Amino acid sequence: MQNKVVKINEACQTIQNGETVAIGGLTIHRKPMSFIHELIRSGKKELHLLTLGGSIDVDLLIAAGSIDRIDAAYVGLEILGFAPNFRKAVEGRVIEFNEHTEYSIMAGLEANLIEAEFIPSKLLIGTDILKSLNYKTFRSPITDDLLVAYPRICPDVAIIHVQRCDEYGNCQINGINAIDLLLAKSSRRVIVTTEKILPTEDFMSVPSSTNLPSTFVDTVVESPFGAHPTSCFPHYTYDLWHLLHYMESSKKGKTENYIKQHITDLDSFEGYLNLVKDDVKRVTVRES
Amino acid sequence: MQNKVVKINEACQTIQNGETVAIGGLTIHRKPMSFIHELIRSGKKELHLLTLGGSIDVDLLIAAGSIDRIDAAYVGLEILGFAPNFRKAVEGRVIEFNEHTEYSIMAGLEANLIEAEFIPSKLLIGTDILKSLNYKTFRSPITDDLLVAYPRICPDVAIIHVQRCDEYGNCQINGINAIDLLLAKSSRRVIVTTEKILPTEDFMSVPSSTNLPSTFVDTVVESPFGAHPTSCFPHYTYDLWHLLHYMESSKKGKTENYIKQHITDLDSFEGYLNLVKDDVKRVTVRES
Amino acid sequence: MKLRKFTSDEIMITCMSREIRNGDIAIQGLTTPMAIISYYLAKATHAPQTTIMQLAGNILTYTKAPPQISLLFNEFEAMRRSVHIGTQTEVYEVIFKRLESIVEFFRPAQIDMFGNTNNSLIGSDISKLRLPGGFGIADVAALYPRTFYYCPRHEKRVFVENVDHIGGLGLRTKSESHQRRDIHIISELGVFEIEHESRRMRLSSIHPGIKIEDIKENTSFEILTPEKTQQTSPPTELELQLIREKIDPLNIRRLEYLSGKTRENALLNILDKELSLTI
Amino acid sequence: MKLRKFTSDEIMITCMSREIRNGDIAIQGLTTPMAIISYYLAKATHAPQTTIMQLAGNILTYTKAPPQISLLFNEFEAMRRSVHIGTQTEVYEVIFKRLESIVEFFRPAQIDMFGNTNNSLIGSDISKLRLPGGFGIADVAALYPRTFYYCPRHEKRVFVENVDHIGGLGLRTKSESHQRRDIHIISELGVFEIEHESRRMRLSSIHPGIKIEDIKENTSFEILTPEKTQQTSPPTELELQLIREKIDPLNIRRLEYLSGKTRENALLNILDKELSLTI
Repeated sequence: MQNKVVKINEACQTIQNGETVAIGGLTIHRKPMSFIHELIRSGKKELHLLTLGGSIDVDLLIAAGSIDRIDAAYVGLEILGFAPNFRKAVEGRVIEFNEHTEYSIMAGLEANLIEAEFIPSKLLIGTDILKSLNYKTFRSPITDDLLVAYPRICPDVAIIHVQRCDEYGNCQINGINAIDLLLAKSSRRVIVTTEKILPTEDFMSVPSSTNLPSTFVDTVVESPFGAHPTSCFPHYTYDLWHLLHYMESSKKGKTENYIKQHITDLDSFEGYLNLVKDDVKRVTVRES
Repeated sequence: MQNKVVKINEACQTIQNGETVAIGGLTIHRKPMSFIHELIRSGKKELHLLTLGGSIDVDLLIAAGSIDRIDAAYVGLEILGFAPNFRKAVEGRVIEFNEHTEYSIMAGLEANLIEAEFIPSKLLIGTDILKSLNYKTFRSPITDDLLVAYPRICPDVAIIHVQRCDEYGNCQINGINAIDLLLAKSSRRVIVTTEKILPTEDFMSVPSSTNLPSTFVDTVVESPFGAHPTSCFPHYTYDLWHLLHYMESSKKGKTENYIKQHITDLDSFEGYLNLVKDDVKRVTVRES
Repeated sequence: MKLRKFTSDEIMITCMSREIRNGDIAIQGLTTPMAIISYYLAKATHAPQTTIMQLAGNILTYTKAPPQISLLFNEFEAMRRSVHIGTQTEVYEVIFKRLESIVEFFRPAQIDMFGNTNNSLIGSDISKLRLPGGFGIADVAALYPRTFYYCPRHEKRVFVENVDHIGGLGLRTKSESHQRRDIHIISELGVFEIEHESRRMRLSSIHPGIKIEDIKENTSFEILTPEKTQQTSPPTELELQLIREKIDPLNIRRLEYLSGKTRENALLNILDKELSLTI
Repeated sequence: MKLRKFTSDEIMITCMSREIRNGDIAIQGLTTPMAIISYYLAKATHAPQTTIMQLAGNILTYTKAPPQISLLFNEFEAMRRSVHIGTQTEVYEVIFKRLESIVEFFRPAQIDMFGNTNNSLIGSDISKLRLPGGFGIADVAALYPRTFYYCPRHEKRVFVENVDHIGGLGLRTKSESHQRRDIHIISELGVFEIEHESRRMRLSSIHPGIKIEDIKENTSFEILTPEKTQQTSPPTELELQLIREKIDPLNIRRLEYLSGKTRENALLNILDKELSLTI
């Protein structure tokens, strides 16, 4: 096992414009926000984004002009409503949006895991979602039934925020897992941002809690509160106030201001945390 | 969640002659031996057995005449050598043996998990193992490459021995996992034998240790030392002495005696444990 | 119209709850407070053996007394009662294996007379309104032997003749595999199902205080009605008490009915209450 | 033949160890003590960043000092150092993702001049000897850019002209995908590889004290030999010390050479020693 710890800007430099970037977490849970900020700060362009359920992560990257294409099964802010920039950009055809379902994303990713060339299934036949995805259909060599060939999805890099890991990238993801293990296993490279880096010895008392092992991880970045304003159980819950504020200003067309003030005018995510320190404090759970 | 606890003979009665029975564990690790004894004691016939790696479990069922067919990637006693009755029965064509690899078993089982009609892959093309399995090949609708269609494998029932579970079948499998989660997910019914049944509350402090949730389990049977003479970490290690003794007597053609003495002449697995109590004591690890 | 002792969300939740059979596996998707309330209600009344999978199904929870739902600490509350932490792939593995036992309530943006649903795009080809997306609805709607939709707002723009984009499959085609499926719709006005023969939406029961005309006025197509309209049994005292006092005293369920500024204010109100109580 | 200061198993383990590159992921299969010793040896010498996956790869372990291997408590020892408990499917997921970094030593029952291997059946069609099976060898042998076999017994019945049943694929076919693979064989007599052009087994280095004739006499086919035969570098003092004193003081590795009653006695001897020490 190798020490894989680097600084966030070093990790971000490994990402090339045009690459397919998979984002972990789900909607407003455990999104790698510090890394999203860094992608914007470093001016990445033409990224293809893949995420099961996106929210402010996707919305910010769209507003910053970092994305060409999104593959997702959902982009919205859950109980809070629509993702304003996502909606505008898709309706205005500024970006390409491939609407997936959970299945079409998972099947494409899982194909890598079992060295399948594709996943042959009957799911989604007859839906307009499948029509839009434009996947091939064919006859089963076994039953002659009509099947969809769900092609492999193989992101260049996955970005996943975790609660804790060691310097080798043995990670303990807690709370809602979404498809983060699947993303890590099927992406060519994996960058993990983590609330805390702990000694490996700490992982050996409960090895069953290490759900993402170092064998799938390439890069580790320490980033406390790195998911704010999304949640990171058990450390802090999602900051619905901050998210509402973001949506309000975005609806008024002021996302540019938000990005300038919270990201590009600052040197680092620490600067952001300092700027919104009252927000962070409000959603932080005392010792958990 | 429902209470799923029954006695071992009740659980065994749910199995019909001729059904495909998947056996958990791996070689000499965590085999559901008390249930194997019960299958023999109750005189089951014409079972089709599926296991990733078998040892005394498979060998005993063959000697008792319970099996028609075996699908496995390995049958042997690891460092101890050949499985004597397995070898004799396969060489003498008394039973049908489909030699699999790890992949051909896992691909067939995983197809169920992602609602794939089969798994299309290039693996094993060119090997005699694939030839013997007689799986169909076809041309990929995407690349036109030659692919194998690994068909779904869907056992009627899986028997898995675990360290602990609650009355609903939330299980914590410890040590080597093999493909037990996969078996549970892909089999129509799942019978779990367990060292201990614990209150559900005990599982809530470390929910990440519950690796086989109740949603996949149908039946729970309490069976302390139920894996002897195979291992059950951290309670007892494999009883290599007992296994050597079994192999020696089997090589001399005396498996019948072993079965009579250890299984069919006794009322229950408790009787067996009493009979071999010194063996059990030798491999039991004090407080772990 | 006589005074109702219960609100629309309460009778809807009661109807949803009653669809759950003892021993079912209930899956909570994204942002569906009424669904999770109905699961807790069922578990506290007629279906104590219900298994509940929360937070997009990832977290398998265990509970004896019905817990109180939260807006701010949704994940924290689920984790407090978790017996197992799964993954999204595992949720699908449970679904594929246990199709007969799964209960899942989806909220469609549009539903049509055949039971097709849409959470993707609204409008004509030229100017489409982009919705967040259906997440997993389209995957499983056609697989479940029993598919459930709930519509807190029974409006013409929700109950449309033909959905603009097909996500969840209704019974539009004649294929036998679809025929065997039951599709149930619970709205603020009544309970409906897709009739197998005609493959059209039919009224099963109308909520107390609602008239057939209310349904007609708020539906873009003709809903089949039986000769004698059955009335939905109202919530019992116990059901109301459980919803109001035990499961959702903060009235989070009302958010499913509100929009715009009203909704935002209600939301902030709940958040402030929760914050003062919990952290 | 001059006196050797090391045994056959020790030079084999040393050769195996040296194939491991710093940062590789080493996978332990079933019943392969020499393989796990070589992984520990590599980690304690030139390749400290080696990742080790034990017990059919299920258990990811962490260790600084090289641990002592066990016969009776194999799983217990692995679990004591485990950082993560995987599953067999996950082992394959690691393999498929990290093909370039994987090291895994397989022990074939037969290997032929093209590098095909067999752990299934020995003999003619009429009377075949049934072996336990290859487990995963056939799955991955053709995938790895570097495939490794070790043969403690270099005998004619192991090194056969054509295997009786093809499990692990050698370079028999001309397909390009196979050509790019390196196949290495380490036996008690020397180190061999399958030459890419001829697709035939070739001697890479001969162990000290072994003559070309020893190899010829114990191989059923002609092994290609270079003009000038290279000698295998013997184990260093440090390597020998680590193997003998730290990693395998119970001499479990010798079991890979023994058979019949001798083997059973050696086995019981080790078991008794372990039992007296550990439980």
